[in-house]
Amino acid sequence: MFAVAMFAVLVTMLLLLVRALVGPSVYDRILAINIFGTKTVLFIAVLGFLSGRPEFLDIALVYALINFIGTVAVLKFMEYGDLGWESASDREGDV
Amino acid sequence: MTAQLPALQILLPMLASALCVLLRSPAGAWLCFTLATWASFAVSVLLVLATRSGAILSYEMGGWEPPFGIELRIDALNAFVLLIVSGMAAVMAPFARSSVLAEIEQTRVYLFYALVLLCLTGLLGISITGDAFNLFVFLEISSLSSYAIIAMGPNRRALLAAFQYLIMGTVGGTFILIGIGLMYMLTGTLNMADLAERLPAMADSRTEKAALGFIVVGASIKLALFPLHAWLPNAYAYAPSLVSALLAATATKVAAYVLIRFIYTVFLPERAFDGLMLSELMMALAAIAMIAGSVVAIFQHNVKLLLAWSSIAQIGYIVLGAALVTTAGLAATTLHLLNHAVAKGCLFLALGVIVWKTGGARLSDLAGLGRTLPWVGAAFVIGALSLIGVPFTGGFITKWYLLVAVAEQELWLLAGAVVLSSLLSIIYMGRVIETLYFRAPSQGTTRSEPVPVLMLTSVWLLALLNVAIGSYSEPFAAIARTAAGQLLGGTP
Amino acid sequence: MDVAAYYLSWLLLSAGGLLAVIGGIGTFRMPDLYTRMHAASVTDTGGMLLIMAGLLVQAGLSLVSFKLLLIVFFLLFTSPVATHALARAALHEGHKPRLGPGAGP
Amino acid sequence: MQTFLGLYNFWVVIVLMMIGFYIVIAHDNLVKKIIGLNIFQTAVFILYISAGKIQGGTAPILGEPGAVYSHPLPHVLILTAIVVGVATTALGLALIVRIHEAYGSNEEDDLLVLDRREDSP
Amino acid sequence: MSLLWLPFLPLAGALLVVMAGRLPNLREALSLVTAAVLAALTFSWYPAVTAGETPTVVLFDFLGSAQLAFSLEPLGLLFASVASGLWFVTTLYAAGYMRGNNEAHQTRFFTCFAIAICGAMGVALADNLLTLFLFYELLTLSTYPLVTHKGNAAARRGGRIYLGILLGTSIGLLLPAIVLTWVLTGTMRFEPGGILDGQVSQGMATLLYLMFAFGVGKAALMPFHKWLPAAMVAPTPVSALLHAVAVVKAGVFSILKITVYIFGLDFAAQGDITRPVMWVAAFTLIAASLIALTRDNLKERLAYSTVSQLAYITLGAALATSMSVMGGAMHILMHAFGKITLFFCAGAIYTAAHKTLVSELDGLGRAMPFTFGAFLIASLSIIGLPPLGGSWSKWYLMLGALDAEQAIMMAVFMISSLLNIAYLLPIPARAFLFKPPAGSPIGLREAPLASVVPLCLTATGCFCLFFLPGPLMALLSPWNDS
Amino acid sequence: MRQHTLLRVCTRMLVPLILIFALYVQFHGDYGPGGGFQAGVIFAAGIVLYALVFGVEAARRAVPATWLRILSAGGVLLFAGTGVVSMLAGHNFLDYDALAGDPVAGQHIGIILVEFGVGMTVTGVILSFFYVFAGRGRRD
Amino acid sequence: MKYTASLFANLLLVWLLLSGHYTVLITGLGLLSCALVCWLGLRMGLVDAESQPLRLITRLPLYWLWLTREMARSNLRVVTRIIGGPGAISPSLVSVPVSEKTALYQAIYANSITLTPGTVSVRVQADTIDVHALEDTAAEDLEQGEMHRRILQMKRSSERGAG
Ligand code: NA
Ligand code: NA
Repeated sequence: MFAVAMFAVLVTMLLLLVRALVGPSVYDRILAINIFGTKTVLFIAVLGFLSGRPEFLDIALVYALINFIGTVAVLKFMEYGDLGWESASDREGDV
Repeated sequence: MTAQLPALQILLPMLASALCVLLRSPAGAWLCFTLATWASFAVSVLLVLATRSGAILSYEMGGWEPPFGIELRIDALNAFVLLIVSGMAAVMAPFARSSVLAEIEQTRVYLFYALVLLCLTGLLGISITGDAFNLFVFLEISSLSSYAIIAMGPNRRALLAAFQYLIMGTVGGTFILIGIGLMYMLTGTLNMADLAERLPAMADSRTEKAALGFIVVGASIKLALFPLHAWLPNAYAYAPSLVSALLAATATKVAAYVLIRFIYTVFLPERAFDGLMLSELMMALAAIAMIAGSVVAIFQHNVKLLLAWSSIAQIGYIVLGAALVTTAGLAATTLHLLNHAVAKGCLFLALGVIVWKTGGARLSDLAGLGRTLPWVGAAFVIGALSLIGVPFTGGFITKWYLLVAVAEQELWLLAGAVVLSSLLSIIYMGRVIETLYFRAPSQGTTRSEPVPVLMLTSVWLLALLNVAIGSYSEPFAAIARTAAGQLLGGTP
Repeated sequence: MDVAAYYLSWLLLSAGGLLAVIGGIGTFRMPDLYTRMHAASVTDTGGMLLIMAGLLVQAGLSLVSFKLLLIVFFLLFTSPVATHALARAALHEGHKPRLGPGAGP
Repeated sequence: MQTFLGLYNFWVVIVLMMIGFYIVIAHDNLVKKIIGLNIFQTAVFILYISAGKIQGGTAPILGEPGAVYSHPLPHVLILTAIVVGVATTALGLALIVRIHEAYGSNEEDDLLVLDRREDSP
Repeated sequence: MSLLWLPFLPLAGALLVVMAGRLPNLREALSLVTAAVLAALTFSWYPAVTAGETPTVVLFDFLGSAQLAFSLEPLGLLFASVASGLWFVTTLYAAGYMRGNNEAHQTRFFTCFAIAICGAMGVALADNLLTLFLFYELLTLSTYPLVTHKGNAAARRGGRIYLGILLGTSIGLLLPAIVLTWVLTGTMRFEPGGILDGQVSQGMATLLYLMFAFGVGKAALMPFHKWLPAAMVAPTPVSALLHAVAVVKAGVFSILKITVYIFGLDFAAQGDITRPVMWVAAFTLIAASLIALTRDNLKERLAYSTVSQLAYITLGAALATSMSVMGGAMHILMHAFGKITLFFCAGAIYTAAHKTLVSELDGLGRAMPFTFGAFLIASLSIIGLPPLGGSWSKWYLMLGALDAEQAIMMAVFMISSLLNIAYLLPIPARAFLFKPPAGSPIGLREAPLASVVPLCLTATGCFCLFFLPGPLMALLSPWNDS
Repeated sequence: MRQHTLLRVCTRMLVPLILIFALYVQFHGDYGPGGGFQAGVIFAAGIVLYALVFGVEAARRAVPATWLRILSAGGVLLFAGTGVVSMLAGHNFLDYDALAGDPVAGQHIGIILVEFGVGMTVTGVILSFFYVFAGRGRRD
Repeated sequence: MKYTASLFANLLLVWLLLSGHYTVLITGLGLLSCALVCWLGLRMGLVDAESQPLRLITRLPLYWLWLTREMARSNLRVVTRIIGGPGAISPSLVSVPVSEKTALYQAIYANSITLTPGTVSVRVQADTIDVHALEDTAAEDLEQGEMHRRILQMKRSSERGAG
């Protein structure tokens, strides 16, 4: 049962990996890697169940967290060229 | 408390490193550094006294499984390396005071000391641990902190040098990690004594050979054995003076220790040297290193670079003795660990004073300083004589033992290489000494203050140590013989 | 009950896996970045929710199910933000979407 | 199945190592060197993972009260090795940032040219 | 008194000199007192050694089972006596010379001088090869600052050649030879009868002998002789030290000692062990003499003369007979007195007339009769004419050649003596017989008393040695077959 | 990214949860895989997220760099100090039996202290690095 | 103070649910941890009505239920489009008006849009949200404002509860 789900997740991850390699734009790659990350979270969770070690859920959660922060950091870096930049009020009126 | 000495050996610098960060004031950090190195030197002296007659100390860290649950295991060789590392640091502590203030930005001094102490922690840890993986961890601790402290060098080239070192060092470390992993796959253990017991029973000798190969290559990179030496000259030349001296005196010694420990204690010499031509290969590389390093040194204009290249040649001596697989050879290598540390330390410290005075280490910066800084010049000469291997200096002692070891095996070509390398060292050191004494001082800006007494103290301690060992080496030689006997006797 | 739970979770996991794979395929079928986001979001919402629901059914009422819920909550919270941030950055950098019916390749 | 996995891992390790090493050697760009280094290290992590697989031994998480803290060994090794790798990468990147500040370039060739120019006058 | 005083008294003297650095008079006085005491101490061992005793002191284990140890045997006592006795005379001379020429760094000069004597005494008393090597190197290093004393480009170049050749040969050949001996025999001690006999093949022994002979660069066998003329840049007292008192004598003494106590005369005489060195020495003997003929610079001519005279001693060792060894040992003494006199004269000439070339000396003899008189006596001694000391040593050397049935070597000695005449005698001849060139300054006089007295003393010494061979023979009785 | 409404709102809600999760991992280290190291990473990650969205300056105001220094050094001191205490009690380094009369309780306290030390150090070091990195582009 | 207490309570709840070890030591550490995080949250300025929407929390489940149904529907729609191929899609970029200016509600709205496959919010402005839709129909659905209406309703009811 879990094996099917795991297999499906793995196939998805593989597809996303190919997309990440193919691109073509940087954003395609970031998108693919971000989704790849969330699939990894699923994978770890299912793997934990499969191997009877639900403690893996903690790891999954951590991974999800890191994945999110990583994506944000990359986007920020892409947009502003560094991570420390604070206020963009003069650049874009979002609110 | 004596039972706790092994743990204290690593803990002292580690705690001091943390304290440095907390104290933050340059003076406080220096004091912390000094006290920690002295204390850890005292500890290593006690350890040497405890192990020199052939006893082996074992210390199990309580309640922890590997890799944190480490066995610290000290025999004559370990204790000797510990003595070298902590002793060098202790001697250099007085020197550090002014040198670091002159070369490191005020606000980062505390960080610098903390990193140096961390590096020492790593080096001492490598030398004391009985666990292969733990050795890797300490290796990386020392490497990472040394990349950082090298990068703190005054010239921007320090950055690139540190980066190149980082790349090479990481590759080397990773090789060692692979080797350890392969051994673990074979035996399921990481304890070196256990490994030594279990490896011979393994049918899969190919994996074992691969593990040996990876570890030897990895350690050779860390050791800067020719032709894997490319990172060393710049790293030593552009680092802050204290770092050049300390690393030249200790880091390569510890890397050599790693090589010897794995070959002799873990893989056991009769198996390690069986089939791969390892011994012959090491001898050949050592011989090339001795000669090529010296030849390149002759053409250097930056004295730090010159000394760094000379280190590559000296590493050749160290490896040569280890490759002979005889008691005499190993004893020579063990002694040379000490003698090269003392000689190079002395030279780099003397140079450090000159850098402090003139701001540079090019030959032209040294012109005429033998007259204006007579004490520094004299110490430099003593260090140089030791490097050449003149009697009554430590260098002579090792050259003697090495030549005897090589001659016993009737390896005349290698003996020739040792002698030739010595002769070449006369040329490159002679150049520097001539510049020191017979060249008119350049018109560059120099500091007007007199050289701080603390700096001179360090320099002269090492200079006198050179002469002392050269005049009476028997206690150290006895330890070296014990260590060699233990390595060859198969007592893991 | 146990049998029911077993089949339910089997169904949920399979459906979730199917959705995930379809979403993955979608990232190849769709013509540009923005439309690929829609496809990817299938794996991130439907696929994720169904698989997690399948696991939840397995776990029953326990600490584990709470942790699973925490993960679901977290993913539902962050993945739209990340996707939005990505789209916003792409548009801001002048990455033009293809518009109009059948905007195929 | 296990030997197959083991073999597969072995080849992946070799290929990854080659690729990583090639990038380290062949590229002038310092960032790419760091990336190559990471690939190189990843190969080792895979090796360790397969080591764990071959051993099949993952120790129990919660042991007897007397031995509370017991790790599945290979995992801790991998984790430690990864930490070391991350630390190395972080330090490498920090160095690159500072090199860029000091030289205005990340290409090793440029840096060497700049150094040589400094030597010549 | 312990034997240890001999090598370490000069070291103590060096320390005293350093401490008295600010007070020149006290400094020189200390130097002289130390030298006198050392000479007296050395002579005081004469009765014991002549009686056949070999006093020995072991300092400590130096390298494993190898010891830092001293012992006094006849050859060593002879060399020690020469070195300590001439140190006194040279110090006397140097005090005048250094002040007269306003040389800089006088304290350094006297300090290094004392350390060099320590080295020489160590070599003389070495109980084993290792001890010999240690002090041999000490001697090299302590004389380097003396050679480069002037600090100018020429001195630097001279120093470079000096150190390069001496360190190069000792580390490159002597040390490996010692190591080889140690590995092959398990001992390094100087033993009567040698230690190699029965332990090594003749081929290996031949190689070893070559390594020792060339490794002792201070013996200046060609082609490792260049350092000696190069060191001529140094002040005259230094030249005296190099050529007469310590340095070159330490070299040939080492060869003698190694031949006698490491190889053993019986073993060395077998087969072709010493043959290659013999030929090299013979070649050096003739070639150096020929070169000396062509040199106009007085000190350079004397330097090549030294190279040639050293080859006498080396040849004596290589002939490996009792007679030749005795001749060689005696020549250490005879040549020392002769050559030191010649250099003192050269220094006196420089101090008084600022002349350095042979061709400039015409007619100077009348202004400086004592100096040139001494020069003549010393030249005759070196040539080997009775009634001067040099005749004894040459006589025994020739007997040795005869003993070894080496007629060619006999011829070499004779030819060389003729060449000696050709390059040495013209100097006093020009000074006394030629007319001074027109326009030369009037009122030239002898150099200061501190210079002239020592050279007269040593010249007298050359003379006395001829009439007092008895004690010498007694000392060298182990080799006195006749 | 202050003007990034979504990120801002999301982050404000998430950060406290991340931090408490980190502390949960920290103090449950002996019951599952993890402990100090992971906790340190997660804690740092929470603050990094805050810094990414609200700027490093804001993060520096909330968590000054001085704290990080104290955190990383204090962590080492705590880690090693715990070991030293056990040494002073006559046991081997890091032998927790010494820390309480009952060995099990001793081990428990020992592990918590040591893991907390590790967590502190990891947080401190990671954040220091982040501050240095993130602050650099703008300073020069 | 109200919000701090709320945050503390929330954190403690999370802790207790995660922990599973209810000893004095661990729970005590939990209390300390919650206090520490609250304090940090205050320093970071994270504790206010926006991050602790006390009333809203009670109304959310109902909205989530509706949203889940919407997600299911849109998932199916996108899946058919993926299977049907790119020929069947008609991407469009529309501006959806927002009458609510509070960041929190804008965020809920924008996130809801993104969570339903077929629509992605690409920009949030003062009174509009730019949306990229996979199909015209999805865009039209959105423009009809059902989602907006429900969010407003949720907000109003929570405000009533407050007042
Ligand atoms: Na190193
Ligand atoms: Na010679």
